[in-house]
Amino acid sequence: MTASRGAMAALAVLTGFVFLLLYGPLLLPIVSSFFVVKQGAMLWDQPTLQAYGALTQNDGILDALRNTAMVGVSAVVLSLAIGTGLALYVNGGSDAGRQFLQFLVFLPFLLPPIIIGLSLLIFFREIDFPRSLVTVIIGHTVFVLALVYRIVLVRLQALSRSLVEASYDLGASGWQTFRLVLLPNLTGAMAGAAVLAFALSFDETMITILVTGTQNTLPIRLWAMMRLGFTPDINALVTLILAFTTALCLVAARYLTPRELLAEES
Amino acid sequence: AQAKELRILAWQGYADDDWVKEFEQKTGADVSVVFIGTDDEIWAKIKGSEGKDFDLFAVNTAQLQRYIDAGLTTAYDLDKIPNLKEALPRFRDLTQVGGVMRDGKVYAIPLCFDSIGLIYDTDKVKPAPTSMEVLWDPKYKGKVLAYDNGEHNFSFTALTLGIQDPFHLTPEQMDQVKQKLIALKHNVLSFYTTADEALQIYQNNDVALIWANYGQQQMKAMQDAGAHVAYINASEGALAWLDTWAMTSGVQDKDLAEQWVNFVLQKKIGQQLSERTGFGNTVVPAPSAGEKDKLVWLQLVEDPLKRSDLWNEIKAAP
Amino acid sequence: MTDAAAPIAGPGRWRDLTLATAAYLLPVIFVLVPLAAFFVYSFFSVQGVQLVQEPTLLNYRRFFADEIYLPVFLKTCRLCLEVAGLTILLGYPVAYLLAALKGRKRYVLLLLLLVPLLMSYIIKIYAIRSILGGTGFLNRALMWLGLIDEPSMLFVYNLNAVLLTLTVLLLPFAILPIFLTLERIPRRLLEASYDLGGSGWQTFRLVILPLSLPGVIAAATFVFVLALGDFLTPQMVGGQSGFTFGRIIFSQFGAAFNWPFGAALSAILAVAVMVAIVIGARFGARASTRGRSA
Amino acid sequence: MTTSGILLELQGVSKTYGAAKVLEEVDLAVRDGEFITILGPSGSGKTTILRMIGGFIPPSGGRILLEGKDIVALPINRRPFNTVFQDYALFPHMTVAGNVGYGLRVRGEPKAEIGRRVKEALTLVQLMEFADRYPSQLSGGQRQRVALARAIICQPRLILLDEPLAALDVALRRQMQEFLKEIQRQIRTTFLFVTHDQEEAIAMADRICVMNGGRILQLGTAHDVYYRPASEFVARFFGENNLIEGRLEESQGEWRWIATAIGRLRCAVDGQVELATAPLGRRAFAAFRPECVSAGTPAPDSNRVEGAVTQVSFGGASTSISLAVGEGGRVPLRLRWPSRAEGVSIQPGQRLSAHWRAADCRLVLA
Amino acid sequence: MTTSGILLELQGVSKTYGAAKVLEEVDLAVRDGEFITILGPSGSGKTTILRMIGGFIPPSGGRILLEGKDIVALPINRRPFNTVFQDYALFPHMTVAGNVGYGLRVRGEPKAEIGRRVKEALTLVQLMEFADRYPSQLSGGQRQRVALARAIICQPRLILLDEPLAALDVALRRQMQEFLKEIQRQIRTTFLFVTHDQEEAIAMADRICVMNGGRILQLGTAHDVYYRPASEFVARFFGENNLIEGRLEESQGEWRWIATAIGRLRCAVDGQVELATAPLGRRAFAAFRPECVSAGTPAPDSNRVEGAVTQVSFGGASTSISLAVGEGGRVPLRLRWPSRAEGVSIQPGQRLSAHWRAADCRLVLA
Ligand SMILES: Nc1ncnc2c1ncn2[C@@H]1O[C@H](COP(=O)(O)OP(=O)(O)OP(=O)(O)O)[C@@H](O)[C@H]1O
Ligand SMILES: Nc1ncnc2c1ncn2[C@@H]1O[C@H](COP(=O)(O)OP(=O)(O)OP(=O)(O)O)[C@@H](O)[C@H]1O
Ligand SMILES: [Mg+2]
Ligand SMILES: [Mg+2]
Repeated sequence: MTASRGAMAALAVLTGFVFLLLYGPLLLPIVSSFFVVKQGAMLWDQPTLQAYGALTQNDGILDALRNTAMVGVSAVVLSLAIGTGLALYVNGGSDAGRQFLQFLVFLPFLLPPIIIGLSLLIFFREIDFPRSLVTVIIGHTVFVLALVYRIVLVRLQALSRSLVEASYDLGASGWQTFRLVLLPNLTGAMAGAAVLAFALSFDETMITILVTGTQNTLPIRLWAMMRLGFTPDINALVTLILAFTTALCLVAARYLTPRELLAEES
Repeated sequence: AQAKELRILAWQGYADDDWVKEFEQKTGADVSVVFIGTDDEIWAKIKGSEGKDFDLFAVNTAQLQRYIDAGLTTAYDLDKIPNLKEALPRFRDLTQVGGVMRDGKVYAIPLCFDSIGLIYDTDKVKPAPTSMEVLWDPKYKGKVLAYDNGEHNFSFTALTLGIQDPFHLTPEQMDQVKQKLIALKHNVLSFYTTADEALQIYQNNDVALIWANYGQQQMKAMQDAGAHVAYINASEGALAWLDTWAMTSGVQDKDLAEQWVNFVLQKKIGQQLSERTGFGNTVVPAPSAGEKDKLVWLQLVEDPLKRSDLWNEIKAAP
Repeated sequence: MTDAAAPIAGPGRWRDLTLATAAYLLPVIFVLVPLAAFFVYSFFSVQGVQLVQEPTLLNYRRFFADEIYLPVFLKTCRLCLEVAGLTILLGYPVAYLLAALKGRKRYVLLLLLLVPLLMSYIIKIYAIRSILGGTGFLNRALMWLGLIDEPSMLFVYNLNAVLLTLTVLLLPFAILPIFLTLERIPRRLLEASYDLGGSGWQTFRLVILPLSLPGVIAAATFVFVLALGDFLTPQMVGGQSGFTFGRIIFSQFGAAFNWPFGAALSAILAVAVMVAIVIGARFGARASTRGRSA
Repeated sequence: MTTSGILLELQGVSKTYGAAKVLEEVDLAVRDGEFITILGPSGSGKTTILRMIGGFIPPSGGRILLEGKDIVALPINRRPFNTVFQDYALFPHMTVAGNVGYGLRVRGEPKAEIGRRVKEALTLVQLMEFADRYPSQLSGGQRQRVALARAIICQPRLILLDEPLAALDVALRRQMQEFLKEIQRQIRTTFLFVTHDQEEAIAMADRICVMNGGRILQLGTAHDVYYRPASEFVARFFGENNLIEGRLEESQGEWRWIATAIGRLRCAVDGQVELATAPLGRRAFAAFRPECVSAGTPAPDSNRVEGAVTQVSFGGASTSISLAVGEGGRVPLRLRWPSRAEGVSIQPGQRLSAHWRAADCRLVLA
Repeated sequence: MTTSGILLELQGVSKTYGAAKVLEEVDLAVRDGEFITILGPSGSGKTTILRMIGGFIPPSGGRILLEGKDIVALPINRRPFNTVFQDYALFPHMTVAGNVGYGLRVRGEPKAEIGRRVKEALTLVQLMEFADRYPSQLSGGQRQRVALARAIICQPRLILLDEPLAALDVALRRQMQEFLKEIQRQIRTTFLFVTHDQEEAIAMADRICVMNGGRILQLGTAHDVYYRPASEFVARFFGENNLIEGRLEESQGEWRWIATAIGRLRCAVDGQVELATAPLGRRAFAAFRPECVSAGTPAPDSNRVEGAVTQVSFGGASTSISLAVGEGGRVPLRLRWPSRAEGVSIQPGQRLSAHWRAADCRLVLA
């Protein structure tokens, strides 16, 4: 991609605006987490870490957070594995079967979550599969699969077919070709898909409520809290989550950048 | 032997951590609570699992009937709930509480409630109103906030019109109410959907009266934000919701479930519940509703869809 | 199977079969079976809380006959399309800038754009609502700038607010897929375009845009579908206009207790959206498959 | 090696894209250890043949036999072939060394062994110092050499090369040619080598395969193809040639006389049965190479013409001279003489008496 | 056209990647309407020069002047140049016609005009029937021709061609060469043409530019570069050559004698000042082309050696003969004679007396 300096400046301004859009809403809870809030107003002269203290005591929320993270990570790992596999398979042809498969993958994504939640719940009930975090993970995987699948597929289609041919030609097995040739070229897309998928799982309420056993996840708790209002420690929680994920992402960026890309610039 | 397990599906505030811990210590049971956000989810979850995923769930009296109809509940053995005898008079005799019994059996134990009253600005509305009729007062034209919900609006308007059973309207009554609502519409500034929204509109506009779908809690929030407001339950009767504990048909340890219900009917817990949520509880008197206030417990209405359609027509009316 | 596809599927007929089985296994078990079972409901009806298990097309007929469903459906689709359009309008330039950046910078920036997703979205809606509100930050800022004299209610409790909020919430879902395709466009093609005298804009319109179409379509699909499935935002910031098809469906499973009708509505939704997606995917794939071996 | 000595055989192999048949039924037998170059105009199907043998595209018809066994269904990675792709197909995310070592790596060779052999291969293609570069940092010719090194390092039974030296300068190309021939001798690899460079084809090939329009027109040694072209196309395509059309007029043993616009020309049939049995009166060409035409004292049995020099152009080692002969100078002839530093002593406009020996003049049927 | 007649000038242009300097300070002046071919080994910087002129990569130093104005900062799309990329860079989502017409389209030419000229261009590159294909459906040579057609259709001031004919067969290449020369004549476009094919370079170029290691070693007419190589590298690189090393021993007017391992050789300095003033005793080469060496009766003033034939190899129009001369046959000579159908009448092992005229033997300083 290239752009003239003027265009770059315009783009930068726009990007700045988008950053504002995305980060603006985050500021409020972050800032409020450090101050006493009384009568709906923030008391600027009363900075405090009370909220953080309260958070450490809130076992229910911390439990929910742990569950959420576990579900999210599992769902991301599963959907990456399955989604990539499916993308590879579907990319191998264009027959009706593959079209149908594609349709199946997309269905849970586009149906209202309550439908997915209910049908899975009924399904699990019928086959007598106990509801637990496992069923939640399955539900989330089914839900975010389409996203991972589609992102990986788009990237796959952009990859030159001749690379795969060259790999086979040199005697590589299908798996070796995947691991050594395709995967390195897919990592960017997969990492991106993983973040999006995790985000979806992280916020997913309806399916979760329906297929969970006796465990809560964070969105369930927040969803339920809406009735009575959020406690200040929630602000502390989201602030911490944000700080943590930002740090994680910056570290990830170090490893995500393809080496050939860096080499090219030197 | 394996630890006993109790699975609860509840609203926020109905099974706080400290109560759960105390109960667990007392009984040695393992309690897990899943929190819920809407009535619809409760139904989907309980119906979808045919009652198998939980032992106890919180449900309001209007919703309860369908669970009983669908055979998703189990009747209580009142002997196992001695604390019920200590409940407020209004809730002591369950035959007097609409809808918790069926065929002589008790299917739900009331837990907490709140009225749907009227918030008024003490500076602007004088003297203090007593009836919902004030919403139609031309004096307050453009200063009224109403709630955007067909079902409840029909019910409270019916009450205001003096109709005995606001939940089962005849077609004629329905039409009568509809006309009255159209009149109301011309008096309101806006319909709101959340308490927060009402507060925001209140802060930014000249608002005198708010039909308080969110009850006392809503008023408290407004007072916290510095508003000069007060709350009444109308003399013709105030709609009120009443949440109860119901036992699922799939209850695994009935004894334990009844122990929990009995446990939360303690005075101490009732007190805490009211303090923390602002709702009225069924064991200790709370400011939510005076003993004398006439509360009309919400019931399943004759045809929710019909009301919703009519409500749309009202909003579209000139 | 096309010729070009053969080598990837490659090794042997038996492997093909195993592969196919593996590919279909999970989706069939965890998607097809539960959903198919569920959609059987759509041909039933209810009386009270009892399911009447007699096949009927009544539910489908009702969708078209009753005058509220189709308009709400169309209105919702339009809203979601607008959201998709808006996110792409905003997301594309950002993705473009990222792709134009060099080395590590672009990935750092990209991830920073994705991070806000990990802030619970309920909390975000709350925050957005207070920003957009009558005395919210936006209004205050606009007033301070002297752009408006009194708080504007243009941004809250109406469709604008829904549009804006959904856009903010879903933007990252648009940026990423677009970025991923932009990143892959060989630089050499842009050079060729400039070399032939193409201006920046022409190069964008004739080369970059067509080649990034698969990403744009993926982005549009994601945003559209996610907006469609989101019933909370319209309710919380939409005011009187927040009644969307998602909520109609949702309500069938609660108050109305009409699972069969809910199932039918969902089926209609699924088919409609799927058709849109397939058309979109075709459209996008054309551009990309051509590029494959060139 | 099979007893027949045939490593690979194509039987009636064809390829169709949609309505377009880009390869007619093609038969080709490649002997074990043989070096075959494929020559043909752009779009004649050279790459297509190679890609079908490699397994990248399935043939639309026919059989491909490896040592007698049909391999049409054999997956690419189980064929003991390696390919140098026309567009290189280097892995962009791997360094030069990574690319070259890939084949060994997937075979599970030990790291040290891979390192050693990669080094060896890179030295041979003169890219040792580029081992850690990525393909995007290389020049065109360097990329091509990486592709070459990557394919040969595996020492396959058969190696398919699609214009593998096209991006190299003459000097380097010659070195690579020698190096490929060396490999062929050492490990008896069989080569199928597509090239546009005729000298290269001649220098390297045991047999040359000339293609056109999806057909194999001739398969034979370089000398055969050069001097005994099987058809007018081959005669024109392979090397420069003068083809003078006429009618077969007289036959005498190994000799034929053709009546042409520039006179009766005496041609050799050189033992080719098809030519020897061609009936008098048939349309045919007298074909003779520009380098065979000289001025000065003619040998006996020579064909002789006179004409005007129209162009003299320096071409490095040789200088080309165009001559207009026949009535009104309508028939162009081309001559090619070794260049001299002071230039060839001939000027455009000058009249020239040119002659060529009948032994250098071949009969080619029209 | 400027009064100086110089269209483009490179002044001290250099390029550095990281630590690697791939182009030393280069000076080059291209006259308006001139055809320059650039020749050099793989990796010598040919593509780099072209890409800097085209504006695709910024020079690390120096100035690039178009009619005297520095264009280093001028954006690509405002330079009146067009490029044929070494790797084609066709737009994959456009048909052949779409690709070719792109330049006209972005200029806003009317549709009909575009159609007409695309048709014309496609006819010239013989791809008319492929107009509606996508690049992925073409053979390598066909793609290259599309790239060519795409660049020339705009009739730019200067056209940069990076091995534009490398993927074409000889016959087609010759046609394209003629067609490019025709364009040059008709619209006086200036050409910068990278090629590996020396004959091509010679046939097309007004001047040839020989590069090595990021430097321009010689810039001159084909004849000059061939017969008056400025350095040993050029002498070896450009065309086949015999270089015999020795020491300058005697000087007499235009003639020099070099003492070498195969005897005293007489060489011409041919008016080159640098050579003429070289002091006696200096190391130098006697350079003579294989095609200048003959057997039989020597002309007067010829250099003469005797040796054993080691190899005779048929190379199409000519046959190469390797001769081992000097003490112990340690010095190899190459001869190149026109081929004959019955083969050259010489066998390996045979002794041969070879000679070449002193006028054909150049002095090249070591
Ligand atoms: N991005 C880059 N980073 C580092 N080195 C580079 C880069 N691009 C080219 N080079 C090096 O610059 C040198 C000159 O490259 P260039 O492409 O100009 O060669 P060339 O003369 O065109 O060769 P060829 O005939 O092989 O195409 C080569 O050694 C190459 O490896
Ligand atoms: N995918 C395709 N669809 C349609 N036609 C194709 C396709 N691939 C190749 N062709 C056509 O098949 C013919 C043969 O192509 P092939 O690549 O074998 O030619 P080639 O002999 O290798 O030519 P070149 O020397 O130009 O590389 C060409 O006319 C080409 O246009
Ligand atoms: Mg080819
Ligand atoms: Mg190059």
